[in-house]
Amino acid sequence: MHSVMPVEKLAPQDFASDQEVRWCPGCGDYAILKALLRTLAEIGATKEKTVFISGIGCASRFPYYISSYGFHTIHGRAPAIATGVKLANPDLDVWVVVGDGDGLSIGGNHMLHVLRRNVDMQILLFNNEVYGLTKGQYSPTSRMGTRSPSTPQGSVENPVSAAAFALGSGGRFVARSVDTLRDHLPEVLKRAHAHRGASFVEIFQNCLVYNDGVFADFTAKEVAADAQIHVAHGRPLVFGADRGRGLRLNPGAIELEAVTIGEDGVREADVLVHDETNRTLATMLAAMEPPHLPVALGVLYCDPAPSYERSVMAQIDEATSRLPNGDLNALLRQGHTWRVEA
Amino acid sequence: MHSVMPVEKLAPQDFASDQEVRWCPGCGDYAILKALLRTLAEIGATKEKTVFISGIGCASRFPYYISSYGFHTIHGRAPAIATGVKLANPDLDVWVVVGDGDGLSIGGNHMLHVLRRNVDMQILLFNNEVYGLTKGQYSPTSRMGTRSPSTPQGSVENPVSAAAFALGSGGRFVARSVDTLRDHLPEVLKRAHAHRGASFVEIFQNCLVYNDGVFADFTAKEVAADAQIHVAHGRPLVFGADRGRGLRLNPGAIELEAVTIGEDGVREADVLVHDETNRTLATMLAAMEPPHLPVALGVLYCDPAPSYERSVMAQIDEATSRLPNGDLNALLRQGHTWRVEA
Amino acid sequence: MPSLVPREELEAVVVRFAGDSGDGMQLIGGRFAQVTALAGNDLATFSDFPAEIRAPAGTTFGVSAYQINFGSRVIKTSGDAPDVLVAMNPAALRVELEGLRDGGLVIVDSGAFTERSLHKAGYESNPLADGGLAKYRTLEIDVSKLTLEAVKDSGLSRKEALRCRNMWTLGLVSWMYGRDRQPTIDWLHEKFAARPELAAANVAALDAGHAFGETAELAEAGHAYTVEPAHLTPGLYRTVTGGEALAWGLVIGAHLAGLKLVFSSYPITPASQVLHTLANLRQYGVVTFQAEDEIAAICASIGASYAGSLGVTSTSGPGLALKAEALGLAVSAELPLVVVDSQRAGPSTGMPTKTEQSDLHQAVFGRSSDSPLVVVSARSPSDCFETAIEAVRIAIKYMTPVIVLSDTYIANAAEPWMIPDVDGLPRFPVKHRTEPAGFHPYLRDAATLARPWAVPGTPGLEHRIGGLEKDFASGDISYDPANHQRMTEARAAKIAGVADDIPPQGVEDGQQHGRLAVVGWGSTYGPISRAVGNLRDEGLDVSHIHIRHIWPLPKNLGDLLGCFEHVLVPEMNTGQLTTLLRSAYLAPVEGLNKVSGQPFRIAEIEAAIRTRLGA
Amino acid sequence: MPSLVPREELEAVVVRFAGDSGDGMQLIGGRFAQVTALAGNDLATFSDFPAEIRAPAGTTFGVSAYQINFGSRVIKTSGDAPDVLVAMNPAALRVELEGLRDGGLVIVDSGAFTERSLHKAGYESNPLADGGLAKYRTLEIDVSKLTLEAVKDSGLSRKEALRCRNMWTLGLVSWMYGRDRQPTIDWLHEKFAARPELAAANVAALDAGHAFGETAELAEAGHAYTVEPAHLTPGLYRTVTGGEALAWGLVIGAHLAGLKLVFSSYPITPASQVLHTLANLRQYGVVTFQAEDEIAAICASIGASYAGSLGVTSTSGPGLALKAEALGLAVSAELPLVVVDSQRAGPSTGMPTKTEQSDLHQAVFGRSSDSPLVVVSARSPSDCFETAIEAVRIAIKYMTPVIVLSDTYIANAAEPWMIPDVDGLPRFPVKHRTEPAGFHPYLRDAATLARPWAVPGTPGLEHRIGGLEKDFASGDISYDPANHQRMTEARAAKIAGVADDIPPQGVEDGQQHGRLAVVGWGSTYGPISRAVGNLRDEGLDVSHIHIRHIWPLPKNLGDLLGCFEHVLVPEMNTGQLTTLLRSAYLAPVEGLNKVSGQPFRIAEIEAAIRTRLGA
Ligand SMILES: Cc1ncc(C[n+]2csc(CCOP(=O)(O)OP(=O)(O)O)c2C)c(N)n1
Ligand SMILES: Cc1ncc(C[n+]2csc(CCOP(=O)(O)OP(=O)(O)O)c2C)c(N)n1
Ligand code: SF4
Ligand code: SF4
Ligand SMILES: [Mg+2]
Ligand SMILES: [Mg+2]
Repeated sequence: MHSVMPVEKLAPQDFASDQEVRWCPGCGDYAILKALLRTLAEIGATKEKTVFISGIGCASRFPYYISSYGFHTIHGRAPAIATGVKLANPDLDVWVVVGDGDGLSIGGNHMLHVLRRNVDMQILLFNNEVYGLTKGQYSPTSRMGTRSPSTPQGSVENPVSAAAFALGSGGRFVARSVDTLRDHLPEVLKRAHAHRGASFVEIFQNCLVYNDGVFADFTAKEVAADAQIHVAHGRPLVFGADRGRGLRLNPGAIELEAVTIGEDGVREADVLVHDETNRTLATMLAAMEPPHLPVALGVLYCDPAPSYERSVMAQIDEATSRLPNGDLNALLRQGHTWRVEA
Repeated sequence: MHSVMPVEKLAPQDFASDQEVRWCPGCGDYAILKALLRTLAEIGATKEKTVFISGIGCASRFPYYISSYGFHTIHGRAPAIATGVKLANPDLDVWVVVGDGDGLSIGGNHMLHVLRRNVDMQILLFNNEVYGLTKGQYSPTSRMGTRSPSTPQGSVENPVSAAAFALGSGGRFVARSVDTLRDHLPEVLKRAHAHRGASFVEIFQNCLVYNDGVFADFTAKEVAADAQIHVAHGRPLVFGADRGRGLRLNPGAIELEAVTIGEDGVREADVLVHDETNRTLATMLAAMEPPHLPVALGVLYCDPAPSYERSVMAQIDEATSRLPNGDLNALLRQGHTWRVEA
Repeated sequence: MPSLVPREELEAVVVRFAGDSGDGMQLIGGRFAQVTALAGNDLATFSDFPAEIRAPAGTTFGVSAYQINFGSRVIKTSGDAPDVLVAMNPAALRVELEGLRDGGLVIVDSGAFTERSLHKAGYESNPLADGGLAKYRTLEIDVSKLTLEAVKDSGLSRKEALRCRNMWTLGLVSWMYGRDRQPTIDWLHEKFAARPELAAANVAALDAGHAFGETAELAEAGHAYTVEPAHLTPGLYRTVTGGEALAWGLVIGAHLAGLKLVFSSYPITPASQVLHTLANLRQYGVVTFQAEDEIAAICASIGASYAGSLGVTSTSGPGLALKAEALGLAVSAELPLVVVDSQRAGPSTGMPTKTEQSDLHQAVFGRSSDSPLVVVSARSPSDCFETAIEAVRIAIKYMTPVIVLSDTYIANAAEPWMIPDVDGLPRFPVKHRTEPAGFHPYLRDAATLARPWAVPGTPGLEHRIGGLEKDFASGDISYDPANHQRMTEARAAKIAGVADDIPPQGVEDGQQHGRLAVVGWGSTYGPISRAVGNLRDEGLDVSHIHIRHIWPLPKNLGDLLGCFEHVLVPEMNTGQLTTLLRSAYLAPVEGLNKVSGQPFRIAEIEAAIRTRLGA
Repeated sequence: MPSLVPREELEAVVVRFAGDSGDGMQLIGGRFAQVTALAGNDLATFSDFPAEIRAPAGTTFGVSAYQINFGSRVIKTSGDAPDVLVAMNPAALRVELEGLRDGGLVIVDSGAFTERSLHKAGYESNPLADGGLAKYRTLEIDVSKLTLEAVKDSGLSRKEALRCRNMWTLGLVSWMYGRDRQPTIDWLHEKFAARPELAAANVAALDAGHAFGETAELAEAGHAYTVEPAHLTPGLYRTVTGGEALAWGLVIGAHLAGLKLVFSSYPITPASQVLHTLANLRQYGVVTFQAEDEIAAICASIGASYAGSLGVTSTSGPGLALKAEALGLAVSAELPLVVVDSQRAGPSTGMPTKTEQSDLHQAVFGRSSDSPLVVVSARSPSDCFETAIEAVRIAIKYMTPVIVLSDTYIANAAEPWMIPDVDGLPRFPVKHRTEPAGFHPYLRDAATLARPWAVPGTPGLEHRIGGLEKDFASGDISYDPANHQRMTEARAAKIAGVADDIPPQGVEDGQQHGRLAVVGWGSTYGPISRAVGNLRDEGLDVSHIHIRHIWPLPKNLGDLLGCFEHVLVPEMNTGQLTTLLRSAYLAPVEGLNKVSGQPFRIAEIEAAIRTRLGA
């Protein structure tokens, strides 16, 4: 009966806006932008239904470069603003882009609550372990000892782990990738998009002006194979140049250990299989750090639950169905009334 | 050479202030106050070095009732204010008292950061799963379905788990107790006090006006033995009326399960031994919920690290030792100067 | 069933019910107001309760009071000094007696005046015995005992039975003013439908109190009164509190605009009532969101407006402070937004349950940089309804945040309200932009200077906005100096232009010129209006001007004030509207400032007027 | 080594260096300022850089500029229109040319004017060829090529070698004004100690630029100048930026009070410099804390003051908005606190790197309820030092928060500063309360109305404070109406009383009365002062009054303004001090408002004065 217009699928470049990109030449943000344009094309996004919301920071310039709806808001508040957008119109496809300062320093509380409420949106946290836009101060993800304009003797703070925080906050989708992982990143973004609820994606992003090479210990070509593990649900947790290494649970110590398959009697079957619905496993994966353990990338955790805005709408639908013609005159006349006669 | 004056040890009542206590009769806060007075006496606290800092809420009235220094501040900000106190004077013994709304709703961000920074203080979170002072709205710890003035159809939010959040935030001491556990609570408080760094203690507290009995599923006398497990470092994780039940790790599923010793071939040795330095175990313990698993009480996690304010002071000591007589005239004359002659 | 006792006729009476927080004073006060309204009187009520949820019984800081002023004439305030004080225990007497007018009537439950309770209230000797009540008329009744007797067959425990004391008292007071008991009886049956024994006991207590009046020769003692119905405009009425009226005004405002209402808030006294009322209206499609804090609440509202709904947030002073940065974003993004501020006594936490009007400066000036927006204020509980609708209208027409100032007094006070016909209210349907041709997100409407509201989801209007300065024409980011000047002026001109769209300032009462204008805003309306009315009746040359639109001010206001020799501005703050008027008109405006957490008394304003007029 | 070329003598010159963000303009500007200072000139500088960290090369929005005004007379601003513009690429020329005075000199690196770079800058044709520079004198030099030649033996890559273009240019400009190269050479050797090849290359470029001047007959072309030393007060000098001077003032202020400085902040442009400067001063016992946000930063400062240190926080407008609620707590708790606000252009994110004075209203009025505090302002980079000390003095003497208003211009501008002798500055040592007898936490000092500062750790003074209203005498929580009135009045009176403790308002320049007073505050000092000076030299009856104490205002200010026929208030906002003065004195004060993100030009103020005086 209906004739469905075949919608023309857009190409990555169709999602690029006409605005001049204003990041430092060589910034990792460019690669992420590229991955995102590709992702939008591949998921068949429509421009008018796509909304990018950001806070303030280099990362938060992102919305200007996408030819969808975009709102560059204020520092730290993007998740809260995005929540309002979803409550107004749950059909919009909302992406939130924040930096590590924006999302975890000033904005940490909104991050906690948007995650536990499970509002349906993709939250991309560009972690460069530094405040880029304000010229290089250390951030809450900066490692202890980081020297910066505000910590000339080195930071003495224990950094927050973005993924561990997201899991501790009740997040139901937690993933990680790296700006330069050209194929991995779009795949992770697609998974995040497919997840209904709040999807949290930490993207390690190189700030070449203020923190160049801070992730080199696991992103540099020479070490990547041994220092990264790309996890996938239902697949063994193996890594290494020839995928000859794996993760094993030490049940006595309740901790993960890296083993070499074939050495010390370790068999392939001893290697853990990734279960992305296991929060404990995800928490252990999130905590892994070089040099002893590889950095876990991919979807660490995904265990869907009803999203907040859908539950709210369901309550409203239920309530309005009980009162189909919501008569506002009746509302005002509820309870005791009396008439004063002329 | 010095003659040390024997300091008279104070009794619990010596720490009670002269202010009339203004909680609802029967509120769980009274029991916590009592436990705290006892704790202060037992740790040999001195009034003048003890500082209580709170936010706003019923719980936050606490400082008025202790005859030490006290600061009843603003909603959610107690951890930040306490951080300033410790930076000014690290020798003060700082206690922070907050409610679940104060500490995890408006104040969640400061909680995250004080925990990861590991500022030396005891943070007591009175969790009554409700906003008491503002008359009964649901809080971020309220369970899904909670009906309250702001959620007449029942809340649709996934609550935050205070302990899981504290662990995800990098907290290095995480413990739990219950208002009415007359001996357990002071013991936990003493451990928290002994810990150098940020100690996070969640205290389940009954609000009999707005949320009476919300913890009855594990605090009611009839169920307590089976619904609570009191954990202690190095001791097996057993519980139940006759301590006949225990927790076992299911290594395949990487999850804890409750077993009955002697049944199904379960031996005592199969029961896990609590290791309070293992964050993964603590995270699993924090996640346990009735009816399938008991609620874990006691010190779930304790793994000390240098505290923030001590590290800052160490940097200052180091720096000042390099410049013993900090001559401020020299500071102003650093770098290029020139003289204009008369 | 009119009783036949002789009754003194009164034009208006002020009764104050006071007791422990747990004594149910707010409840019987509310019930009494209801039957009084049904009897056709005009009325105004005021709840005065402690910050403590349930303070220990018998303490002075646990006293909860409910005051009602009702009469056969138009009632404008909940009354200055009560004529009648009902004191359920010594603490209530101790706290409240001071307020009673000389010669007023004190009704006490003598059964509650035990040694222990006297001590708790801080009495050294029993005021019922030591002549402490000499200045007043007294009715000492052992309400406790009489209540226990009345409900002795109910099977309630002594403690439960004593809880019916309030109903006994309500019965007595109902008798005194010739009020019908039936609506209260019906209400009790409904309320305690699940526990009929409680319903029965409460009804028995109510009846017993009423019968006590009939039988105890109180009429002879001069305690029986009648208050004739007031001459109210004919129509259907109800009582409303400010909190309710505001909530409903927002719902109706959104309806008139054709928008979905998305209301985000964080609980705070005295604003929470608006959240609670709206949370119960999901059947009308109202979305409410209890956010993690005030910042998230306003941000979610901004997000909702950005996405095409009517975003509203509500709070009190400390919460408004937290919203200041995000308000700046709303100003810069030029999105519609309504922000309700129910003011309370400060600074800081202050006295959270007490009233004040001290956020005017914060509302007008409390943001970084030049961030003009619109501020309106409500003068009474029922006026909250209209004010809310006006705020919605302006917000969407001018694409601007609008702050609505209410206060603790208005939020909690109740008064009769003639219910409007929603279908008869003027609509102002929103037109979201849909036409791509010529679209630029900041291209302003020539008349209103409002930018178009282009909502995500609209094909062809994809665009980016934010808090950075924007080019006047293209809306792109711009750091151009001349453009910033132009945009700053345009933002200011847009808000200033709202003055062309509001009614010229009128005079509530009195001449358009003369010796003294008393200029008020917000909840001082009642006392000013009564004070000016009283003194005009005496022939004094004084007028009452009451301002709804705080910013921008009405265009004719400067000229109007210029027509008076003196201008006096009573405010419950240290002089905030005064600052505004002085600066705007260079008029020698003088403040009358009260910052005690209590509303003005009529007499205070009268005295100030007399002083100014040398009368 | 004075060269022998004939040099034209100038009283003052304005030079503007402009190039790509990566071209090192701020660096050579700073170096040139240094040698100019050493040469004995007075000077003022201004950095104008983009919000982008490192915008793509060659774009107009990536242009970074550094302006210096220097002379043999007293210099008050960084200059209106530059006399000389150095443009390192087409984008710089395009953005900056407009500002150059007619007939001014443009120095361009013609080697950078490639087709590609012209296109990037948005030029359709080459302005060097198409007559676009006709209004100006030009010096087109292929600096790129000459630099590459000069450093060809250094072993640097072409890219690295081209980075020395700025030193070549500095060499040339140094020659033009007869500046000594040696300090720069020394500095280069020090800076590049670890990479001597870079030092050598830069020195070679510097020398080459200088030699070019000597040899290219530029002197004959009229490009050699001399600017005699200014008559500065004898003493030891340095250059300071406002950010540095503020930081040092806080350190010295804490020292004079005998307090530990605990500084908490969250980074924000343009305030971060204060944090950075102080973070480097741990050797002086300074504690700095980078908090998780502005709210935590002020709260930590409040905690530090509560615990007996000097708590200070620093931010810009949007951050001050976030601090509003906690400021209310500091007002209520009556704790000393210094809050620095380096204002920037708004509303909201606005233009973060541009200057504005638009937080005055926010500072004075931007909190819930009646929350009076003290506001002071700094007029110039070096004045930040004294202003900071004054803020510390008032904060601890009156137990009150003090807001210090600076702005982007002041924060980044540099000027010579005669370094004071710290030992000669008056001390104001704090006495924390230690005596338990008669102690009540809110019992006020009769003179200052300040409450005692009783610090945790002091035996016998244990007490509880908070944001709830407190009893005037005992300090316990109080909801008593009369007490709230009294406390509100006491808080206001305390702040008002600060007016007795500050110098009466003086007149900077001109008579104490007359036809026109130009009243300024903050960074408008420079342009107003020069404009008034110029016109007074012409004989106009105009005076300059500059206000440091914004709140409370100096006691004599109203009378002083009353002595002038007209009062004109130039402000970089829409009229905020104007509002305050009109309201305080009912004086017909008129605003001159500029909101473009750029400081006033002297000429703009001169023009406004002339108009008022009909001159
Ligand atoms: C309320 C407020 N405080 C501070 C700032 C200043 N500020 C802008 S971005 C930023 C942090 C940037 O770091 P991050 O979020 O990690 O983003 P990045 O620039 O590294 O991508 C800060 C502190 C601001 N804009 N607003
Ligand atoms: C800025 C601000 N927002 C809101 C409030 C109102 N308020 C006071 S206490 C409270 C929450 C109380 O809940 P919780 O922290 O759980 O403490 P409880 O009363 O349950 O002990 C709220 C919302 C406030 N005082 N200040
Ligand atoms: S400062 Fe760092 S994060 Fe920001 S744009 Fe430049 S390289 Fe990227
Ligand atoms: S409201 Fe609840 S938490 Fe608050 S004092 Fe009463 S019982 Fe305790
Ligand atoms: Mg970052
Ligand atoms: Mg609570």
